[in-house]
Amino acid sequence: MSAPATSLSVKLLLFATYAELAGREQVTLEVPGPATVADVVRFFRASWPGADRVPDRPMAAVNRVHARLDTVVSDGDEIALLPPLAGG
Amino acid sequence: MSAPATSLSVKLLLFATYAELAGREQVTLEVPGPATVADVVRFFRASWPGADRVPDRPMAAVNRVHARLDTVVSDGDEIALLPPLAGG
Amino acid sequence: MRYLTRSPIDPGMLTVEAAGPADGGVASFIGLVRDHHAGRGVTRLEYSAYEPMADGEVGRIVREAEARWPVRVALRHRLGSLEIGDIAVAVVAASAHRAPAFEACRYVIEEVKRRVPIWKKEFYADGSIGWVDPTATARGDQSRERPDAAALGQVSE
Amino acid sequence: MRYLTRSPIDPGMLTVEAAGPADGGVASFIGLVRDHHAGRGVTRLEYSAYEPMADGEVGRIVREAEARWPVRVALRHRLGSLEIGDIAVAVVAASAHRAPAFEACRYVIEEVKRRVPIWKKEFYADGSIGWVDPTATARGDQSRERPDAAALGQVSE
Repeated sequence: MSAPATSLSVKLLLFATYAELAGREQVTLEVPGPATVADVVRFFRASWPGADRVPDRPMAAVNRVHARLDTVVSDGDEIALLPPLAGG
Repeated sequence: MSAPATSLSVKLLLFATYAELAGREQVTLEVPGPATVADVVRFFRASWPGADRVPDRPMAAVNRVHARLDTVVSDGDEIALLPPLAGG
Repeated sequence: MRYLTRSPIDPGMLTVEAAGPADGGVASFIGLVRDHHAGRGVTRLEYSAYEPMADGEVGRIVREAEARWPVRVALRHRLGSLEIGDIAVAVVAASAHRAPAFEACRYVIEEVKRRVPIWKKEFYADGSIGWVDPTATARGDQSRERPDAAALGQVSE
Repeated sequence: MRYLTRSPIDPGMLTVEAAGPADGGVASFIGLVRDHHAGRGVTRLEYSAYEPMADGEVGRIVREAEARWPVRVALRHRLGSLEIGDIAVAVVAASAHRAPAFEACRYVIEEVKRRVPIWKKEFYADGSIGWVDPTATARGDQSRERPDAAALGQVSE
């Protein structure tokens, strides 16, 4: 049942200070599968100039729901890295 | 320092259901001194027709501040008997 | 009288009264006239008070809250005839932060219910009329036991 | 979006939205833009959000509160540019009685602060600009620790 080690396409969203640190709000990444959210973060930080200014263990969401860094991602997922929340 | 056993004039106020039970909202009483709030209540209940329908240990106030029934009253005091509170 | 009114209560005005530019959190409580009480339909009600004492007692409660928490409190209690949905009481507590605002707001409404000499006459859907006695119902309709006179007397000493 | 707005928030309208004729207690929280934060003067601020997730997360919180207490909850969170004294967020919880109204209102605002992806950029009196990080200050300015990603992730599982 485990996925083959093919490439996954995921959309990575960055907000607030993370968007400013990385110089972008959105990137599409092709990551080797299977991959967790932590793998996607690691791949992003190593692949884009300035991306390593984003923390290596940020708060994250997958498909608009809070997710742990060990959550396994699927092709087409929307992954968001969330700086410290300041609503309310 | 104890007061002589002279008569005290006090104003007794009745509210809400107590006023309806006693058929009046205000009476002036001449009670033998020294007297506590409880003495005033006892005197009132024994002196006025229908007044014994007011409870013998009601919540009370002296001069617009909550007071225990053993509070000693002074000539000219305004004593109020307070039915169960229902504000808010 | 500062805290009692026979006119409709405007909670927005109380928020303006309580909150300043340094305040980030405003907790409020509004008591509304319900269409039921203890299982009976209610059509309207009348609040009466020992007015000078009620106003003074509310003032003492407000000052207690403002001494205990870094808040400013605004409050109005309605008297007279009220319809279903009317605001009977509004308490607003403003602070720099939300925790003291919530705590002070809750304290004030609990103490108002416990200590302020106000009475409520309910007019029921069946045509009958009754004075509300929060100490007489066992329906969980009230969150406090009746305070005894001694306990309240000690408050004033 | 149901819970996020770029227009001024009217708490009175939220009270109407939440409360019906059977409700006797309405507890509210209003978050206002303060003129200071962590000792610095603030002149205005901007709220931004991961909008679809923020709206969904607020909805989950509201449903949690309405499942846990006999309440109806109304809420708005403002986005965009706000001035000092503007309402940033308003939560209204209406119930037959006051205790669940208070508890639900407090729960909702605490969870909103903990879980909803909204960010705040402050513009300071000295001309500088900063993103607010409630996890970075030790001034007692926030009542909650930063939730770690694992704890929040579990919420969604």
